[in-house]
Amino acid sequence: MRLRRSMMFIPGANAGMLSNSYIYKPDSVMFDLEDSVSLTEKDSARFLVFNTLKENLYGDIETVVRINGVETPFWEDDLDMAVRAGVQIVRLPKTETVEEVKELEQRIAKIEKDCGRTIGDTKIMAAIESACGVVNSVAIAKSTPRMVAIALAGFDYLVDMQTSRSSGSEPELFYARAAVLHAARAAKIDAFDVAYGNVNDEEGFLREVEIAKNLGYNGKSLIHPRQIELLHKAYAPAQKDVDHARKVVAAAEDAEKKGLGVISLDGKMIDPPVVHEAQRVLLLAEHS
Amino acid sequence: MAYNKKAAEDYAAKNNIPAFKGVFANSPQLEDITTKQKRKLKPSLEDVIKSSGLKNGGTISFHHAFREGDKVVLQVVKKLAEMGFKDLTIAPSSLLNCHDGLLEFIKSGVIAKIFTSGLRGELGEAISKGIMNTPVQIHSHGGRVHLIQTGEISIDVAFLGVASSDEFGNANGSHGELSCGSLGYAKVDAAYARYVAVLTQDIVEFPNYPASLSQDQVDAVVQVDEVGDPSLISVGAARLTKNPRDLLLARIAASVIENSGYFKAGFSLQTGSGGAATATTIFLGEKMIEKNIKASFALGGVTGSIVDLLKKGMIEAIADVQSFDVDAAQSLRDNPAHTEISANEYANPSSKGAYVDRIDTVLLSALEVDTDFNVNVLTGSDGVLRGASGGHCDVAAAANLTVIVTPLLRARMPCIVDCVNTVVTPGKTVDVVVTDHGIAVNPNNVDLKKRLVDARLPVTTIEELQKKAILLAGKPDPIQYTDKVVAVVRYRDGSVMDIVRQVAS
Amino acid sequence: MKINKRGIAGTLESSDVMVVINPHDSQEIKLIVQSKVEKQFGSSIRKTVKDTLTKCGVLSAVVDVRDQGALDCVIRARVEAAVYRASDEKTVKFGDLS
Amino acid sequence: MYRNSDDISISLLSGSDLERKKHDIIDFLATGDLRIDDQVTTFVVALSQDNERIVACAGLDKNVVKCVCVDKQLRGSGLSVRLGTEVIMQGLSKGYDDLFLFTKYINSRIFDGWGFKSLVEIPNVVSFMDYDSTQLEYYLDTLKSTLRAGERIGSIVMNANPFTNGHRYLVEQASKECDWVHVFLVREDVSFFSYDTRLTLVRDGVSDLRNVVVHEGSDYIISHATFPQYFLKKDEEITEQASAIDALMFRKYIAPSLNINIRYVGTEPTDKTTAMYNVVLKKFLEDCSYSDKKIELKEIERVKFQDIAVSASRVRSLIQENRYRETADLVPKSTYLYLNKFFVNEKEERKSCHEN
Repeated sequence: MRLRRSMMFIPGANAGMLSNSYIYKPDSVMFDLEDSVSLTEKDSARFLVFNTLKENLYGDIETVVRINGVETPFWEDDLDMAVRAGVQIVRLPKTETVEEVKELEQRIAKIEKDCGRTIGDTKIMAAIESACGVVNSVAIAKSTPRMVAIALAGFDYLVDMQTSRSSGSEPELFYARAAVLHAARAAKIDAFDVAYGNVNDEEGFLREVEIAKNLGYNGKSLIHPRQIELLHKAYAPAQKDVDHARKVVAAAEDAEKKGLGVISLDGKMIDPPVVHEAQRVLLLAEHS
Repeated sequence: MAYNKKAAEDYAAKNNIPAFKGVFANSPQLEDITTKQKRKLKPSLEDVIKSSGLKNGGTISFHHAFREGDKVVLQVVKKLAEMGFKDLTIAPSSLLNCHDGLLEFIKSGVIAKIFTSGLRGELGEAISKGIMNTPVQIHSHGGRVHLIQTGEISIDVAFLGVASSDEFGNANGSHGELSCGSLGYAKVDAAYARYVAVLTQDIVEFPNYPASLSQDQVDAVVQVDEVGDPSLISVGAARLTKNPRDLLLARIAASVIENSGYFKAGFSLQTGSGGAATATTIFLGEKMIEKNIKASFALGGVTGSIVDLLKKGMIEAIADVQSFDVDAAQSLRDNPAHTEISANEYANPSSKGAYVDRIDTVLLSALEVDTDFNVNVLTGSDGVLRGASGGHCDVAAAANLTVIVTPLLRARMPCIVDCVNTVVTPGKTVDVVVTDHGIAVNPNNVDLKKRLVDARLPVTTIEELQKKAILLAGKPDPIQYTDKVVAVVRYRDGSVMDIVRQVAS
Repeated sequence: MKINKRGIAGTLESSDVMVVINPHDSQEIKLIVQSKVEKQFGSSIRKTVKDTLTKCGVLSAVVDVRDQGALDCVIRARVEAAVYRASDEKTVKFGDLS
Repeated sequence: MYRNSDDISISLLSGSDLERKKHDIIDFLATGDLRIDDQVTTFVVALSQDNERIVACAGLDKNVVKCVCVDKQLRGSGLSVRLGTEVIMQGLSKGYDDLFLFTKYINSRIFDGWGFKSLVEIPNVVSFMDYDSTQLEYYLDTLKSTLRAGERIGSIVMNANPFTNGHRYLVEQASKECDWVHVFLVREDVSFFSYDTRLTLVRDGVSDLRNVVVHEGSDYIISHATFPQYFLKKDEEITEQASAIDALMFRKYIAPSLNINIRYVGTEPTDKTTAMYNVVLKKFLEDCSYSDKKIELKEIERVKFQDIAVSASRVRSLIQENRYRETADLVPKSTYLYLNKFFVNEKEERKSCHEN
């Protein structure tokens, strides 16, 4: 099991940020080759991200590279670089159809074969950024075993929906958040909520974190390091939940030791999903 | 018995006591009503210098409350050069980048020797390259007072820029348009210099209160075109920095203080200036409010973030030797709980009572820290003088908990090293080092380490941090020095802590 | 790889390095390095730049390096980018750079 | 979706984009006590994304960086190096080998951060800086290949716009007094006559003098024509500092490469600006506070025609007034032949035929 609460964006062309952002300890880091990189620096960003990945600066932090969209002339070079550098996850922006994912997957497999990586080693994360993407999200989420998470990206989606970001209850994202999360859960993969753009607005950020957390999102995309600790704190389980989870896990271990097929705690039977959830709570507690 | 003048004179002669020779015999200044009141007012800086009796080879002093906005040092030295002075010793409380212009006067022989807390900019570079024949003596803020009291620094003339003064020399830094706040360093010069000159843009009505520098200490007052630019004092506004690394360091530092065992009602603190220090103050303030823990007093160079906590009632009092920004200067002027203290009261180890002795927790920065916890705040990793001793070793020695905050690397330069280039603050007085890659606790502070580990803070060892730095940056080549000594680091008690050598070219 | 024109990559920002590669009229690498960490890492920087050029197969070039304390991986990235920009090579062979 | 954390974007302005923003740039420069320089063709501008306000700018006039200004609030924020990166990238990608800038002395530290180094400076007044000092070394190496042995090595820096009898006289005098004379032509191409034309006319005009070497212009020969005016208020200041920088560059770099020990100039009886230029030149060529070897400045009385000093400006105004024939008395034959070929139009030629 892997925690994916925080996925921090780092502009792929920024040498300083690439050199030291691991100190903020996000669960995942996303090196961006897309929106944050100007057209004239697409090539140099690739070299920076390549060498950063090769240097293994980020240690235990999960690495993601956001490539340019399949409609651009950049994505194949981006992908070639990322897979060869050993990135864990490739994030495909503006995913709308299963076909795009399939094309990406074939391409990855080819590069993996070429550079000697185990086929299937490179995972995929699809970013859903349009109405079409939201509607197809179930199929996208289930399209390949490489798919480990899907992420909702708000900005383009809201443009597509002919609306914009409101504050407060955010009705404009209501359907998309629910739909993308359902798609992820149905496919048994993780889901990331949208990034919050105003880095100076702690309150607004936390309000949104509450929404995502309560819905059941694994975490959020983040655009500034200072959001990481706030997010991790918000995701920290309550002590009573931790205490309960300990008991559940202990009971499960006990049952396994005794070779029992059924786990019980205080006389009640416990299903495997409950054990799984308890393990997740303990992991969260350990990392908050 | 009637008055018998003769008998009084006889008695005086016999007992070797002066006899009465008229009411103005020993105070001629009172004879004329104009000179009586205006006698200290000099028409120009040149007149001040002439009447001071300064000679070649003499010692002059300055304070640095205006920091990068200081206009006094260069103005005075330039005038002294014009008047043909040579071989002077200058003993400012510190020197900053704005004093690069002194270089010219070192080259021309006007300045032969320097006592200062800090050296930076082109001046620091030139001195590191060996431009001076006599090594610069680097002292701490407390140590400077000690050297003045022992007579090693014997000030002939103190040139003290102030925000306002009356014609009799009652002067302060907090009232007037050019407010620089506390005159904590100048107070010492006023008390010990043989001749004290006050420079001001603003001569106000007598009496000018508060009199940080008092009329009984001041020999001359002169109006000059400029003494300083207060807008250049600020070294970090009260608002929170946007630098994410400083924020990270500050969060850890605040947690370290919170869990150190000293964070309880009535504790005392000093946090200094700079992005990370200001942010730490803000985060610590949040914790103080959350847990309703009030501090008895805050000390030091004071910033707006400390003032803010005073206003919120979370700090009972501020003892201010130097005001780092406008907020601090205003608070000193307006808030009776905000007090001006002299450098002697602040940090002199041989004073009868220094505020640092009563400090629980202090947050300090570093250019380099080594695996023995020794701290360098004076020379860069290239061995060049680019920092200041300040109150660093003073507070570290006296405080119950000394926290050093530094990134592990500045760009490629490791800040946690095997051995610092220059020791300013000995490792024995340092308790914990906070970096963006983890916390190292001085092994002689076992309890603290346990408390921080229990609080689940990222505790590691100083050796691990040093290895990590090398792993990331590579191993730096050692700096090459010549045999020539360019500066001497004096510990707060006046002893020689370390020497700085000329950097080989 | 052949250096046919000027290639520039990098910035003057802290932790970065600016690399300018020009064609050279003789078969050698002429390397000029200026670094704010020259005294501590000058030789290491030169080695990294030269190794990277060798890996890229560059035998003749004038290389100007202005370093602001970049880590080795950044130096490699900037040299590689400048080399490709200075050559007529369109596709980057990341496999060869490993 | 990603926004840079400091919310400042940097863009390039030239042509009509620049025209549209010009007023904003002028207003912004005024906050830093600077004026716009009309020679600047490209501006790098940093805009705050909140309100599109200019927070920093820098201009490029060919290979000279001009009009650099950063909002006071943002100094020391790292914005300056972002601006510098963009300017240097621009300059170098346009093919220039070196970039230059003139700045008030107090601001020169900012450009240390851009990698610029001071070539010469007048402490507390002005600095002349460049980006890649190895280029100057190359140039001096080239100069050294024309090194001539001798006791008295003279030099003249001229604009020669165009080459007149006045220039000729000056070169002749120097040629008589010296073992060798090095003539440097100012490169700047804003003159009436193109650089190539001027060079040809100078070469032709001195070809008979055996001990004269004509050097092509370079970025390191500074003159009043190449000195920017945007950061100084008074005209006298501009002349004075242009002249000082000219003198110091010459004394520190050019002269030692060729063992030059005398520099010749024509006296200036009427034009105040030029007269002052010579005074300042003398001061800085001979000033003892600079460690570089002194250069003697020798003023030669200007040659006159009909009691008026011969000058290039007089020749130019005659041309502008269509009085080409009259230039014959003011310029050497080689120059006149050129003028005749290019300026004396057909109409006049026909007219003169009839008169014959």
